[in-house]
Amino acid sequence: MTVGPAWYMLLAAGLFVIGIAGVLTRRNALIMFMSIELMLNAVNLTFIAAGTALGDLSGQVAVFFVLVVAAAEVVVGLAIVVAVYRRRGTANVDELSEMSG
Amino acid sequence: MSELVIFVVAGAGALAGALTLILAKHPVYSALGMLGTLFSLAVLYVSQLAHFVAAVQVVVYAGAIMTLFLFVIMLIGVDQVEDTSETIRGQRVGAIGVVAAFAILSGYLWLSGIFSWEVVGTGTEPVNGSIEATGQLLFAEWVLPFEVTSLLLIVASVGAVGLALFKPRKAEDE
Amino acid sequence: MVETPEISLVAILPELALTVGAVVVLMVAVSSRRAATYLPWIAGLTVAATGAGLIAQYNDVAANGFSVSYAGMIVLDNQGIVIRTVMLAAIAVALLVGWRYVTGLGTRGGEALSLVFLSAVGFMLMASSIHFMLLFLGLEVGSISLYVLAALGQRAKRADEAAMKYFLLGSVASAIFLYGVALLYAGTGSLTYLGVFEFFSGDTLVFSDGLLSAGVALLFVGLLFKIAAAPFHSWAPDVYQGAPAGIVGYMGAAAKIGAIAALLRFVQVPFQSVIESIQVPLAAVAAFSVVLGTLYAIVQQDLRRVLAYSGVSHAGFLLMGIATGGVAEVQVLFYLATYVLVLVGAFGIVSLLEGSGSAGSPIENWKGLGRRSPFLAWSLTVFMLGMAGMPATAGFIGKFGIFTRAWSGDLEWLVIVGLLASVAAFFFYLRVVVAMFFEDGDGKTPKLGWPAGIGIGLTLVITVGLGLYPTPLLDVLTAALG
Amino acid sequence: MDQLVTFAEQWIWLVIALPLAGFVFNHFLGSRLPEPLAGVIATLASGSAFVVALVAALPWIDGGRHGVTVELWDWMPSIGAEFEILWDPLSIAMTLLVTGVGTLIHLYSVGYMHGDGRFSRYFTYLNLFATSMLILVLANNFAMVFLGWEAVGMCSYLLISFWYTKPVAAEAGKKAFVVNRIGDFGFILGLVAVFAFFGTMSFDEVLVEPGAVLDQNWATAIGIAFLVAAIGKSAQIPLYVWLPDAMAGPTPASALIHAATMVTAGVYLIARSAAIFDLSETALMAVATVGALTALWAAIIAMGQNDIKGVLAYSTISQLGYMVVGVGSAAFTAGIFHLITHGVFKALLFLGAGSVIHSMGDEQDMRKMGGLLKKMPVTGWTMAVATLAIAGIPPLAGFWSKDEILSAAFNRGGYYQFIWALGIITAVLTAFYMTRWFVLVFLGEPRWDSDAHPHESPGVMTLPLVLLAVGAAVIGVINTPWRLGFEHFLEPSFESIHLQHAAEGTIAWVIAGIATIGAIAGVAFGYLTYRNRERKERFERGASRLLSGAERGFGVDGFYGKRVVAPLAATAEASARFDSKVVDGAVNGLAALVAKAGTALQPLQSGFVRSYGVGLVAGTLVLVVWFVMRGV
Repeated sequence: MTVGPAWYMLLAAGLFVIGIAGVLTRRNALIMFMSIELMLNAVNLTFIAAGTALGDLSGQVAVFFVLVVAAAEVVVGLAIVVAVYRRRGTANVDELSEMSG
Repeated sequence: MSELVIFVVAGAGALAGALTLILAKHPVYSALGMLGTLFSLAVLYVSQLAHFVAAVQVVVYAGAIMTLFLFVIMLIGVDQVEDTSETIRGQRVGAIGVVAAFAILSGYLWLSGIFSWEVVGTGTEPVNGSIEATGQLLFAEWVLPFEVTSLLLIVASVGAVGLALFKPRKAEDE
Repeated sequence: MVETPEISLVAILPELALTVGAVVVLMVAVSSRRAATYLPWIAGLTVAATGAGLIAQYNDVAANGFSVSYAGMIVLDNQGIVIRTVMLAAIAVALLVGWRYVTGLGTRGGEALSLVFLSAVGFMLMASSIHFMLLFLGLEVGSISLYVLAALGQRAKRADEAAMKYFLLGSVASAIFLYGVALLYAGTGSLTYLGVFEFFSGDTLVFSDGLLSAGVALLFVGLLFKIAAAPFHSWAPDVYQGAPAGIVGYMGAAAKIGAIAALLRFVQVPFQSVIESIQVPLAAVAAFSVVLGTLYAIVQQDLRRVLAYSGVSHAGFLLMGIATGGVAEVQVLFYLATYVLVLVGAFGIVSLLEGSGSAGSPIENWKGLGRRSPFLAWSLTVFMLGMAGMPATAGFIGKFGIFTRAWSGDLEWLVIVGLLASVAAFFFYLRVVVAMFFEDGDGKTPKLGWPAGIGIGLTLVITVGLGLYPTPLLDVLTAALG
Repeated sequence: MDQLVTFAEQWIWLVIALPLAGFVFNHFLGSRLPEPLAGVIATLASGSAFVVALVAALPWIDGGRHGVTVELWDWMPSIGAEFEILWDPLSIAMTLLVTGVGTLIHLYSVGYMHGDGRFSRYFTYLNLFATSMLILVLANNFAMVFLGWEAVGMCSYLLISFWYTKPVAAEAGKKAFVVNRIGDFGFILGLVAVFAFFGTMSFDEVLVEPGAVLDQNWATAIGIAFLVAAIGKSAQIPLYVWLPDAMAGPTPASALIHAATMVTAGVYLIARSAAIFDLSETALMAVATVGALTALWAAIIAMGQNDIKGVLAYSTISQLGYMVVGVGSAAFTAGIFHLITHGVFKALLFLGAGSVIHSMGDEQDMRKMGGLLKKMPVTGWTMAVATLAIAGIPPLAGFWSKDEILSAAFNRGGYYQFIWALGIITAVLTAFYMTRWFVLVFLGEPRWDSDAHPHESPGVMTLPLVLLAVGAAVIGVINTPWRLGFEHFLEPSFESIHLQHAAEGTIAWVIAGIATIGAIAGVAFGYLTYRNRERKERFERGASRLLSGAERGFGVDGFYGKRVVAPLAATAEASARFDSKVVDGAVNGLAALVAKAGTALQPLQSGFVRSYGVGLVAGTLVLVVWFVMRGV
């Protein structure tokens, strides 16, 4: 039995869904960030599987760019977490809920 | 056959890592779960002949980004164990609902055969994501996006410096 | 040997100018003690250089027609030029009215300024990109800059909350968008607009329908999030309320410009032949945004939240034009141009009243402003009327144009929904006007410096001028896009 | 004549520009001028506009001449909406009314607003109001009409809540605004539909032969949309609720709103788009029905009012109903004719009421008035003229125009004869309640508080009264059954339309006779009821009983007291209750409902970023499923 690209994509979808679940259920900002990273990785897997199946290298090159974006996002996100932590002494996003309505 | 074994093992590793990430009470365990997923994915990339990306995955992601995560976890206190009981009313139901719906949707698309895939792609030769081939593409066709990533890095560094080094002036607080 | 693709500097001239400006700002800010005195000049020069770049581009298009460069990554055409011009105008007005924000940040002012420029580069790239990955990169450059800008005013009480919310939701939306790109790539085998267009026009089915459809949906979700269309709007009110007043108008405007530009291109090129399938869902989102934005806005007690929710309904109106396909591009661009300027101008007034780093602006604070500062009160009144679509303001022309196009495009029901909402919308727009003129209060009396005065005056002139005499702009747009 | 036509073409823009200039001048400098000067300048601005309009109108007076268009600038050429003036008989009539009556109201206001802290601001609004209304009536395309339409709504809001520190005034202004927005919805909808069909907004193209483009159903749809607009602006059922409240503003402003501007806009809109209504019998019948019901309903409520301006407010609604009946019977000229005559005598009534209120020290309750004729003879006698005019007693103005409408409705036959019957009943009631109004205020014994010192108003206020009274007496002659001067004059504006004409010959006399008898009966009935009651009660129960209320006055002895007046009073009271509870409540409730919906949604925006995330993902899911189901 060969492993078709569809299997990879299903795995990717699973990882993406787990990432979403993490964002929605965890309140530690760091874990939420990691969940977002997980979503991006799921996308990467999709890109690579699709590129391989299509016989096209663009998919892999796209992943390279996603990596850069992920890195930049993490840097900024962690900077925000640190700023919040310094100010409020917590990284719990549920406590950042003064504005509503 | 070997591909199947690799897929099953690495895939299971990735899923296990991902579940650890979102279920662990301790952020450090989450980070380790994430790390497991990243490595498993790198293995899968290799099996898809995406060698360069796999290498970058290990170096940049597992190496740099996760280190940064761990660093911040250390910075804001490793001993913090999160209380995972839900406090927002309706949040758990909503979250589980949409996540389950998303999962069901993916499963439906897959089971209904929609995932079956015939390759009528642009190139039929198997791609080989060597450094040379990737670099060829990166600096020729993709040169503009490549330059744009430099902007991204400027933004990231400016942002990190601007935010993390900023001392709140007490007088203007509130 | 690397084969170099066609490199066309003129195609990225405005972006180049802004990037150089941003870098110079950063270098001056870190190296010179008297940076504060240089910054206005550098900013002015950068804006001027960008304008010059746009003129060069315009001449190039006039002489050679539209051109594609960087191996099919980017297109140089009039539509892109128009959108970049709108962006530049938004920057100019935002810097004029919000300059106090830059100076108020002290040594961080240079960073804020450079981030404004860099975010503009990102969103400008979205306008001219014809490649999904470049589009994504532009989106990220712009968005990440905005996250930082939102957080930079952390001295304000709620800026960190706003930034955190913006960042988390924005990143999720980016991931969703990116997943859409990946599925689209998997489905069509192409990452370029043209490739996708050809795929949909032909019937070379590479990949199954369902997942491709899902991908397209995810792609749209990412952009709909950026323009704050309901139900992807939830970040907007909190960010508009919490982020520093001096810059939040620009933040809202820039994200809308970039995403609307991309959506416009979507319906023009890659998804043009399947417009019938995506029209109804888009129209539904438009209707939802218009109604939800209005309902929420009516019950707000804070002007900044009112503006945020009105932004949701404006996103709906813009989508209404987009949902008609490529036929309403002139109207959409007119609406976009006038709306974003008014938004920036209105937030300029908010920041003058509340202080540029402030969070929130309760209606209470506006009471009696008509007596304390008639110019600002009248200006805000005009802006509010403009947003509400009062005749003799540009807002009316914009709304009317979109309505008629949508009506002709068989979206009559959407027009009726939009009309009902815009009728109800008058109340929340006038709420602050009533407070300013008809209620007594003794809040702060804002100090109006000349840069802010010029910025607000400029916006006023544009709002009323284009309301009374929109012909020139409409002509230019029609000629440019026709 | 040709020179005058050229004059009109060259200078007609001044009609809009002069009040606008007055507005700009007073806005920036008014508050620095000594008191009367701002008012004088505003009056001059309006008056000179009237003079220009009058001169420019001369070539058209004889009738039969087509309109001219004067383009001022390109506004939105792509949608056929230039800033262009149409100077044709219809707009001439409206312009003369707006500027003429408007000028007198300006003049009167100089006296009335004496001593008000925001004297100059008031005149700014007044001039702006006139400017907006002139833009509306002089427009040559729907977009420009809409510009004026919105601006008029805006100004009415400013004027009604002029004394915004009084909660009543602020509330009333807000309500006027709410209701007008509902009407605006109809207008924009019609606007968009017109544009979608014709590709232009210009009257030149839309109204010449709309039948070539519109089928009957779409003509009905557009007609109904414009009817909704008119219902909002011209205070018809069910959106009339803002008008009675609108008297919270300064009385001359009420006069301006009720007589010359604003409320006439809806009737004007229907008359102007006559060519579209002409295509659809259904739309016309809807218009006529709304008008007739409004006329009757408002007249019933007016009978129970005790506020001196309240009666007038409801009578305005009722009379507007007549105008709407007129245009709804395709008797567009008759409708406009009544609009003009009503503009004159209603302005007179409001200014007279203002004069009374002024001299009574801001007292508005009619139960505390009476016998004022002796104290203020000029006001009293001019009001007598106005009362008879609105009651429809020949040969005063109201008779001719009302008769014209009723006659045309009768002549149209079928369903319209039912409308006519409603109109006749309304006419009797009108005569009744207006007589009641007059008697309670001006006749009988004084019932004022001891500290009231009624006196005649200054000349600057009585002069407009006298001028308007003369107008109310004689303006009817411009259109009598023997000499249809006004109809002939207006005809070029309606030449492509099947105009409904009034009945002729014997039947005309019969109809006029019925109307006259009804009016006289109403006046006599009202006079007897209220005069007699007074005398009787005064002698039998003493003065204190008198002060306690006009509604109790219905308890008079005698046949008509028990069998007629008492049920009538009960009806009036019940109607007033229904009006304030149900109709008013529905309109307020609509606004409250929207707010409630907003409040109900607020918990969704809980402030927790994670629940926002759920919303985001859920929305994504819906969209994805939709796309997958439809297929891309």
